[in-house]
Amino acid sequence: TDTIKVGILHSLSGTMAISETSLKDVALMTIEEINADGGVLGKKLEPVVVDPASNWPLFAEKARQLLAQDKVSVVFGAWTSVSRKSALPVFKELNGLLFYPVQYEGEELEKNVFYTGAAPNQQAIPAVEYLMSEDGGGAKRFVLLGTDYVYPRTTNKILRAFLHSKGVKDSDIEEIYTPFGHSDYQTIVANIKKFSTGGRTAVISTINGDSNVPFYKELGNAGLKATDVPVVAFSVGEEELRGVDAKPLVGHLAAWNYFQSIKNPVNTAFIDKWKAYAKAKNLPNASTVVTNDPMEATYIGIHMWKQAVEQAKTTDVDKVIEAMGGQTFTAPDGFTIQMDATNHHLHKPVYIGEINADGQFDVVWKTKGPIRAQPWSPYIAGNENKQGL
Amino acid sequence: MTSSTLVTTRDHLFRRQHLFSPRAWTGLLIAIVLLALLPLLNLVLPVDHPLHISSYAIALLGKFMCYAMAALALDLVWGYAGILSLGHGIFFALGGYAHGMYLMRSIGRDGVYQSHLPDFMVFLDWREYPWYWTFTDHFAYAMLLVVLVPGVLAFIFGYFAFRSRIKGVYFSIITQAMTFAAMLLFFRNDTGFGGNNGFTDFKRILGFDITAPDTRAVLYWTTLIFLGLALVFARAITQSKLGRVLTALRDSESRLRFIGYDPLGFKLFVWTVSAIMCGIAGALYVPQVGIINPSEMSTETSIEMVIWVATGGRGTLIGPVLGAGVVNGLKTWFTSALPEFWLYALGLIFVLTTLFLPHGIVGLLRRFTARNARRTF
Amino acid sequence: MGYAALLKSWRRIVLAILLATLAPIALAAEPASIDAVLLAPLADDDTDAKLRVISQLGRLANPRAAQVLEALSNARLYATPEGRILIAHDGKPAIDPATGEQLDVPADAGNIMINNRLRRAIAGALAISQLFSDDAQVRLSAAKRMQQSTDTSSIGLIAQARSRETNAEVQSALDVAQASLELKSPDPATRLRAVERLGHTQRGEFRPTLASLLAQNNEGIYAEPDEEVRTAAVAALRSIDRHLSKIEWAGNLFYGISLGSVLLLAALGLAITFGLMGVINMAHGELLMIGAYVTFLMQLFFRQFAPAWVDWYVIAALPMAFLVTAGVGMALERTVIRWLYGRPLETLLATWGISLILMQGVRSTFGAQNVEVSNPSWMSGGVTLLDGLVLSYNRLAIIVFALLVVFFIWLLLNHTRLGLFVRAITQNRRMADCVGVPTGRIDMLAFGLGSGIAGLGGVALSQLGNVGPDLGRAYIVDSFMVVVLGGVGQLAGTVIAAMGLGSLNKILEPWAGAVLAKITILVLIVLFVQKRPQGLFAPRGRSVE
Amino acid sequence: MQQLQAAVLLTDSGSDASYGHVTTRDVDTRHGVILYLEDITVSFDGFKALNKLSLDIGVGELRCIIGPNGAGKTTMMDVITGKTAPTSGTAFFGQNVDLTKLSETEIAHAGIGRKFQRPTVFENHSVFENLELAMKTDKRVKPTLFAKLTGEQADAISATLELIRLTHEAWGPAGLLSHGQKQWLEIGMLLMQEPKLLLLDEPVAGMTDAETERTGELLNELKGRHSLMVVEHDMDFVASIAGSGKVTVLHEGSVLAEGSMAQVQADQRVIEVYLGR
Amino acid sequence: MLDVQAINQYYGGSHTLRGVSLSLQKGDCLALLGRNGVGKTTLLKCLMGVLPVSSGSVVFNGEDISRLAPHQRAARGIAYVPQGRDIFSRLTVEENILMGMATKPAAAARRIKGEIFELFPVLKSMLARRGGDLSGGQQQQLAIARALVAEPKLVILDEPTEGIQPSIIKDIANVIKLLRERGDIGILLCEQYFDFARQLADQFVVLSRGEVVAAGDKTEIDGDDVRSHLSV
Ligand SMILES: Nc1ncnc2c1ncn2[C@@H]1O[C@H](COP(=O)(O)OP(=O)(O)OP(=O)(O)O)[C@@H](O)[C@H]1O
Ligand SMILES: Nc1ncnc2c1ncn2[C@@H]1O[C@H](COP(=O)(O)OP(=O)(O)OP(=O)(O)O)[C@@H](O)[C@H]1O
Ligand SMILES: NC(N)=O
Ligand SMILES: [Mg+2]
Ligand SMILES: [Mg+2]
Repeated sequence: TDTIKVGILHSLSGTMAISETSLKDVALMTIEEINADGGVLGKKLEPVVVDPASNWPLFAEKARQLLAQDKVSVVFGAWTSVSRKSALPVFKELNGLLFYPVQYEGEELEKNVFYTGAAPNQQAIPAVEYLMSEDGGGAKRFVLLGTDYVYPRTTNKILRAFLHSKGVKDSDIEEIYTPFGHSDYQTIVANIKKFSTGGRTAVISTINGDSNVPFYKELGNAGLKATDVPVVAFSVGEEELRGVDAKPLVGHLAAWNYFQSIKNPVNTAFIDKWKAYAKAKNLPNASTVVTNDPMEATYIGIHMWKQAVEQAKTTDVDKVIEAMGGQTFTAPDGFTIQMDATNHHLHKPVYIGEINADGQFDVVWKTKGPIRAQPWSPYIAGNENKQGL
Repeated sequence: MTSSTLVTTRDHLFRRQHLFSPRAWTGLLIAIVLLALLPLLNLVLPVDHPLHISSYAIALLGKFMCYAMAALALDLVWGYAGILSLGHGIFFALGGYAHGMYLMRSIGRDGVYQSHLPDFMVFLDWREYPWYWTFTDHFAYAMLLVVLVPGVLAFIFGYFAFRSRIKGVYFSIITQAMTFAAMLLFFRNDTGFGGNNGFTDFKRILGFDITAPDTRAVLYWTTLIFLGLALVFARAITQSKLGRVLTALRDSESRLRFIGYDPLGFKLFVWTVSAIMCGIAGALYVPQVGIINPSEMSTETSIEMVIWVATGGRGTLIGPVLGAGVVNGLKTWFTSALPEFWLYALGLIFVLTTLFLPHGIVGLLRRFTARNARRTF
Repeated sequence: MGYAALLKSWRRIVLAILLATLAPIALAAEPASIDAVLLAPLADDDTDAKLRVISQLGRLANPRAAQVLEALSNARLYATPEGRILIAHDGKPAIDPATGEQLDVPADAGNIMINNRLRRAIAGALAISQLFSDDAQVRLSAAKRMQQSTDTSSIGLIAQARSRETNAEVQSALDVAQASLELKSPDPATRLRAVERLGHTQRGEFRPTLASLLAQNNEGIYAEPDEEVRTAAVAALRSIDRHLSKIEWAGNLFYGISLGSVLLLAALGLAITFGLMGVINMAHGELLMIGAYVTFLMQLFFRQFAPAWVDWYVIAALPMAFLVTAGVGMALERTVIRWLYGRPLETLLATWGISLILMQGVRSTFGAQNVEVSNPSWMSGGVTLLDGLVLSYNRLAIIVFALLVVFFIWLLLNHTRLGLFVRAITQNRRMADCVGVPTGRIDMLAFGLGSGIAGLGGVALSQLGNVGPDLGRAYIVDSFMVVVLGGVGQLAGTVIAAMGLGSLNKILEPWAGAVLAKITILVLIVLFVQKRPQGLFAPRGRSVE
Repeated sequence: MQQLQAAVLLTDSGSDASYGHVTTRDVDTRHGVILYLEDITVSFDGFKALNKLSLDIGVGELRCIIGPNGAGKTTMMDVITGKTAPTSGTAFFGQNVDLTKLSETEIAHAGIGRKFQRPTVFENHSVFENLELAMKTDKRVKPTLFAKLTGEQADAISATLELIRLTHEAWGPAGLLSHGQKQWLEIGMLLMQEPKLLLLDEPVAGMTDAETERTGELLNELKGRHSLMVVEHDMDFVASIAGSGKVTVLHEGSVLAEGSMAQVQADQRVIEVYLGR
Repeated sequence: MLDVQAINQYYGGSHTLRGVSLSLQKGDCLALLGRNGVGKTTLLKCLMGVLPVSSGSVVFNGEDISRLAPHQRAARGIAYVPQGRDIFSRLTVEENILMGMATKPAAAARRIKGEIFELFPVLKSMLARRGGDLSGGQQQQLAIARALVAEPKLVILDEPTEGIQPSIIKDIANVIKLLRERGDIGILLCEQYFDFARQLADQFVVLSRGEVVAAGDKTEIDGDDVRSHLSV
C-alpha cells in the first residue's frame, strides 16, 4: 500500500468529548502537516478516526478494530486512565503501539505504550511543593478533591505519602471524591470553607471533565477566593476554561508541562498553525480555539513517532519502539525534549500557572528545564526496584 | 358442536402446542450452524485469504450474541409480562462481575504490582481480599454466583416491588433507581470492585490463555450455544400456559386475580428467570470483551437494551435477538464510518423505526412473509 | 508643590504625620510622584523584593501609589525592558507613575505578573490607605481586610483610624482588627481582651489563630503562657464552634432547597410532557440543553450589540429560551410524537433517537466543548448571613425563579382550559376528540408548553453548571425520579418531591459524602415506592384502573 | 338448548376437583348459608358507599339484588371478592372463610367467581384462551408452566364456546368482540371457573331481549346447584329469574327491602327510590 | 339534517358495514336496532368520525362531514354518548361535564347550567368526585349529561339506558321526548331495550350483519317484525 494508516482513538461523543475532540483535531492537523512535508518513508499518513464514545469497554473494542481490522501502524488516543487501562490488554495482545498524551498517575510501564503526558513527579509533586512554598501561600492543610477513579486515587495516594514526608499530618489532609459528572458542589465547598478555618488551606483538584465548571462556579459564588484558599488543578487547562467565566477564578492555579501563554517561537508557530487549521476546517467556535498541554503532547507524540519510523525505516512496532528511545523534539513548551531511553516517558518541563481573566495562565513558577519522569513513584512502597522496562 | 369448529380448534391447538414450527426449526438450525462456522474462517484461513474473518469481527459477533441474550431476557419481562425494566443492566453487570472476579483472580501475580491481589486493591492499600471475594478463585463457585447474584437480587427486589403492586412507570423508575444506585456504588473505589476501571487485563480462563484465538473461538461457541438454549427456553416459557398468563398479566393484572391467579408468583418467576438469563449473558460477555465496569449499569446501557428490543420487535423472541444485532452492528459501523455523525444516523433510525415499523424489524419481516409468519415465532 | 497638595486636605496631613512616625522610609519618598528606583524591583523576578515595594507603597499616603497597587493587582502594570514601570489604562495612554508622563505602552513592555502572595499583600497595603477613605463602605471593607493582617506594625494605624471613626460598624470591625493583632501583645491583659473580643465575633476565620494559642510544643509548653488567656481562648473557640455548627445547619437547609429548586426546574417541563401527556420524553434533557444554549447565544448577542445591558441578558434569555424550545417541542410533536400517542413506550424509543440527534446537532454547531455562560454581576457573589453563611445570589435567584415558574404553570393549568383538555386527552383521547377538543392542536400546545418550560429550566441551569452538549443527560434520570415520585400528573407532588429529594440529599451529604448520600436517596426512593406505589399524591379508588 | 345443558352439566362436575389439586380449605356450609355479610361499612373519604350492610345467601340460592344507581351493589361485590377492604364489618364465605382476610386470588380459589359490570376480558388473547385461562385448574406457577390442555378440557372449552355463541370468534382476539359479545364471554369465563358462588353484576346489560331470555334460562339452570347473586336493573329479567326467590333492594349502602319480586315491586319505598312511578 | 349514504366499513379484512344508508330529520328520533355484534356501534362511530369509512358519505346539514375529525363534527353540533360511557375517569364529575362544553368559548364554559342537575340530581351532589369512582349507572348519567350540556343539534346515543335504574330510564325517556318535541334537535338512538326505543322513536332502522334489513317509521313498522330480526 502507498499509505500508512494511523489510528485516532478519542471520544467524540459522551462526557469526555469535551476534552478529547480537540485532541482528535490536533492529531489530524499534525498528520496533515506531516503529509504536506512529504509524509513518512515517502508514504502519506492516512488517519483512521473512530469514536469510542466515552465508553471504556468501547475503547478496547475500537482498539481491536483499529489494530486487527484496519491494521493501523500506531494509535494516538485515550484521555482518562480508565480508558487507557481498558484498551491496554488489546495493545499487548496484538502488539500494537499507543501514544497516550495525557498526564496520568504513573504506576504503569508498558512496552506498547509511549506516555507523552506527565507522570506525577512532572506535575503533581511540583505543584504541591509550590503550594507549600512561601510564594504559593505556605499551605499547611490540604483538601485532595477528585473524581473517583484511578488517576485521582493514585495521584492522591502519592501526594499523601509526599505530604507525610513533609511532615503534614493526616488530620490536615482531607480526601474527597465525587463521581464523574457530579454537579452540585455546595456541600463540598462549604466543607472546604470549614476545613480552612483550621489553618492555611489549599485545594488540590483532580476533578476531571464536566464537574469542573460547577465546582468553580460554586467556589466563586461562595466567596472563596484564590487568595484565601487557592485551588491547584491537574486536569483544568485552557480548553476547559473556555467553558467558564474565568473572572471569579483569577489566581487559582494549574500545573502542566505546557501553557498556551508560554512565549517562544515554536509555540507561536504551533498556536498559529492550530488557529489556521481550525479556521480552514471550520471547526465549531474556530475563532476562540486554544491550545493546551494534551494537545501539545499529541503533537509531540506524532512527530516523535514519525522520527522513529524514519530512523527505523519501517513501521514495524518492535523496531519503532526500539527507535523511539532517545528521540528528541523541539517542543512548543520551549525546550528540546527527549523520549527517555528506558521508560517510554518524555522528559518535560513543569509550569505552574495562575488563571487570568482571559482564561489563560500566567506562569508563576517553572522548572529550569525538562525533568525525567518517575512512572514508579518513590512515594509508593515497593516501587524502589522498578525502573525501566 | 359442528365438525368445522372441532377442526379449527384442533388445528389451532396443535399449532400452539409445538415449540417451533418445522420451518422455524430449520431456520434456527441453519442460523446456528452458519454462526458456528464463522470462527473457523478466522482460525483456519490465512490472514490474507478473501474469506478470512478478523478476530475483531469474531469478538464483535460474540459480544452481539451476549447483547442478544440480554435483549431476549428483557423481552421476556417487557414484551410478554409488560414489566418494563429500565435497569436490566444491573443483572448483566452482576453476572459479568461475578465471572470477572474469577478472571481477576486467575491473573495471579501477573499484574503490575505482582501481588496476589488485583492491582486496584494494591493501590487502595488493601492487604487481603474482602470477604465477598472468598472462593471466587474457584470457577464453579464463580459460575454459581453468576446465576445466584442476579437471581437473588431480582428475587428480593421483585418480591417487594410486586408485592406492593408497583406497576408501570413506577416500576420502571425504581428499577432505574436501583441500577443507578448500584452503578454509583460500583463506581466507588472503596466498594472493592475496581471502581470506574472495573476489571480488566485478564490473562487466563480455566488455565487457557484468554487471548489465544482458539480460546476465543470456544468462548464464541459457548455463547452461541447459550443463546440458542436461551431462545428455546424462552420460547418454551412463552408457548406454555404460563406464557399466556404472563400476557394476560400485562393486559389486565387485576382481572387475572379474580380468576384465581396470583400475579406475584408469575411476575417473580419471569423476572428472576430474566435476570438470571441476563446475568449469564453478562458472564459470557466479560471474557470476550475483556473488561467489565460500572458503565454497564448506566442508565444509557439499560435504555439501549430496551431499544434493541423495541427495534427488533417487542413481544417476539427473534425480534430482540435481531434488534440487538442490528442496532449494535449499525452503531459499530457508524462509529467508524461516520465518527462525527453517527449519532444523527442512529437517532434517525430510532425515529424512523418507531414511525414506520411499529412492530420492529420482525414486523417488517412479517409483512414480507405475511402468510405463514403469524405463529412461527 | 507636594506639600501644597497635602495641605488641601487635613486628613492627609494627619495621615502623613502618622506615617512619618511609623514608616521612616515613606518620609523619604516624594509623596506626589514615586521614585522610579523604588518601583524598579517590580520589574524583576524576586518576589520578596516585590513584597517590600508593595508594603512601602502601601505606606505612601499617595494616590499614585494606590494607583500603582491597584494596577498591579489588576494586571495593568507594565515594565519596559529598561525597567520603567507604566500603568496602562484601557483605551487611554499609559502613565508613568514616577513622572506622571503619559505615553503609549511600548510593544516590548511586559505585563507584571503577580501571584496570590502578592495579591494578598496588595490588598493589605491598599487597606491601610483605605482606612481613611471618605466612604464608610470602603473603610468597612478595609477594616475587614485588616482583620486578616498579621503585620503588628499596623496596630497604631488601626488605633488611629479607630479614634476617628464615627461609623459604629466600622468601629467594631476596627476593634476586631486590632484585637487580632493584639493577640501577639506582650501584655496578658491585652491578650485576654483580644481573645474575648475575637470570641465574641463567633467568626470561623479567627479559629486558627485562637487555636494556635493552645498549641503545645514538644516539651508540653503552651504557645500562650497565660493560663487565664488560655481559658478564655477555650471559651472563645467553643463559642465559635457553636456558631459554626449553626451555620452548617442553616447552610444545609439552604443547599437542600437550592438543590430542590434545581431538580424542580429540571423536572417541571417533564411534569407536563410526561406527567400530563404521558410521553416518555427522553429528549427532555436536550430541551433543557437547548434552553441553556439560547442563554449562551443571548449573552453573545448582548455582548456584541448591547454591552451596556449585558447584565440583563438572562432576563432577555427567558422569553427567548421559552419560545425557541417551545418551537422545537412543537415541531417534534407535529412530526414525530403525534404518531405515537397511545403507544407510550414507543415514545421512549423515538425521543431517545431525537435526543441523540439534538445532542449531536449542538455538538456540530457549537463544538463538543462547553460554552461559557457567566453569571450577570447581580447574580455573582452572595449575601452573607449569620457572619459566615454565604447564600449565593445565583442560587437565590433560582429558588425564586422556580417558585415563579411553578406559579405560572399552576395558573395555566388551573385557570385556562388547557390543563383540563390535556388531562382529558391523556385519559381518553378518542372521547376528548368526540366532545370537541381539537386534540392535535392541544397536544401541540401542551408539548410546546412543556418544552418551553424545559427551556426556562435550561436558562436556570446555565447559571449553575456546564453548558455543553451533554447537559441534558445529567438531569434526565433525576427529572424522571422527581416526576414519578411526586405522582405522575401531580404538580404539587412534583414540587414536594423535588424539594424533598434536594433537602434529604443535602442533609445526608455532610456525613455520608456525595455518593453515599445519593445511593441512600435512591434506595429510599425504592423503599418509598413500596409504601406508595403510585407516588406521593396517588389518586386512589376505582378511577385509577 | 342442548348445548346449554352440556355446559350446565360441566359446571356440575366442579366439586371433584379433577384438574389437579387446588389448595383451599373446604368451605363449611353446614348451616346452609354460603355467604354472610354483617354490618359491612365501606367509606370513601367519608362517603359511605356501604352502610352497615347485612345480608346472607343460602347454598343453592339465586339472589337478585336491585337498587338505585350508586346504592352500593357493585361495592358489595368488591368487598366479597376482596377488591375493596371494608372499613368495618365481617364477610364470611360459609362458616369458616373470612373473606376480609383473603386476597382476590385466594377468594377466587375458595370458589367465588365474578362477572364484572363492565366487561373486562383479556383483549389480546383469543376467546378460547380467555376461557382456558379462566378454567378451573391449579393456578400456581409451576403447574401452569407445565400445563397441557387435555382433550377433556378442550371439549369443555368448546362446549362453553358453543354456549356463549362465540365458536366462530374462538381464535380471534377478544378485544375485537362487540360489547354484548364481551358480556357473554365474561359469563363464559365465569362458568369455566366453576365457582361455588357466582356473582353477576348486570349480566344482561346491552343484550338483546332474546339474549336476555337465554341468560335467564341459563341462570335458572344453575340455580339450586350453585349459589348465585345477580345484580340487574332489567325488571323483567329479574322477575324471570327470581321466581319465588328472594329479591333484596339496596339503598344508600344498606338493605331497604327484601322479599319476593312481587312484594318488592309493590313496596312504596322501592317505587320511590328505584322503580319510579 | 343527517343523510348517510351507502357507508362501507372494514375492520382489517372483515366487512363490518355494508352499504348502510339512513337519514334523519330535525326533530326526529331514529332508533337503530340489531343483535349483538351486527355493527351498530361501528356505525355510530363512523358517524362521529371515530372510525373512518371506506366509502359512502355522511352529510350533516348539507355539508359532507365524512372526512372531518370527531372534534370538527362536535363543533358542528354533534354530541355522542358512547357505549361503555367513556368517562374521563380521573377528572371530577364537574370537569367531565365541563368537557362537554369544549366546543363553546371558554368564557361560556365556566359554569354548568342548573338544568342538567334537574335531570340527574345525583351528579350535583358528586361534583367533586372523580368520574371513575362513580357507579356504573351514575357514569352513564354523567355521559348523557356531558352530551346534553353541549346543546347539540344531533345527539348520538349508544345504549344510553344500560345500567341505569328504572326510574331514571323513565326520566331519560322524558327528556328525549322533550327534546324531540322542541323540534330543533335530531336524535340517533341505538338501543337494545326495545320497549324504550319503541316508546321514543319516530323511525327505526334494523341492522343485521352490517346491513340494513328493515327500516321505516313507527307507523309502518311492526313491532313483531322488528323483534324477529332481533332474535337469534
Ligand atoms: N372510590 C370511590 N370513591 C368515592 N366514591 C365511590 C368510590 N367507589 C364508589 N363510590 C361511590 O359509592 C357508591 C356506590 O357505588 P356502587 O358502584 O357500589 O353502586 P351500584 O349500586 O353498583 O350502582 P349501579 O347500579 O349504578 O352500578 C356510588 O355513589 C359511588 O359514587
Ligand atoms: N376493532 C375491531 N376490529 C375488528 N372487528 C371489530 C372491531 N370492533 C368490533 N369488531 C367486530 O365488528 C362487529 C360489530 O361490532 P359492533 O361493536 O359495531 O357491534 P354492535 O352492533 O354495537 O354490538 P353490541 O350490541 O354488542 O354492542 C362485531 O362482530 C365485532 O366483533
Ligand atoms: N490520566 C487521566 N487524567 O485520567
Ligand atoms: Mg354497579
Ligand atoms: Mg354496540
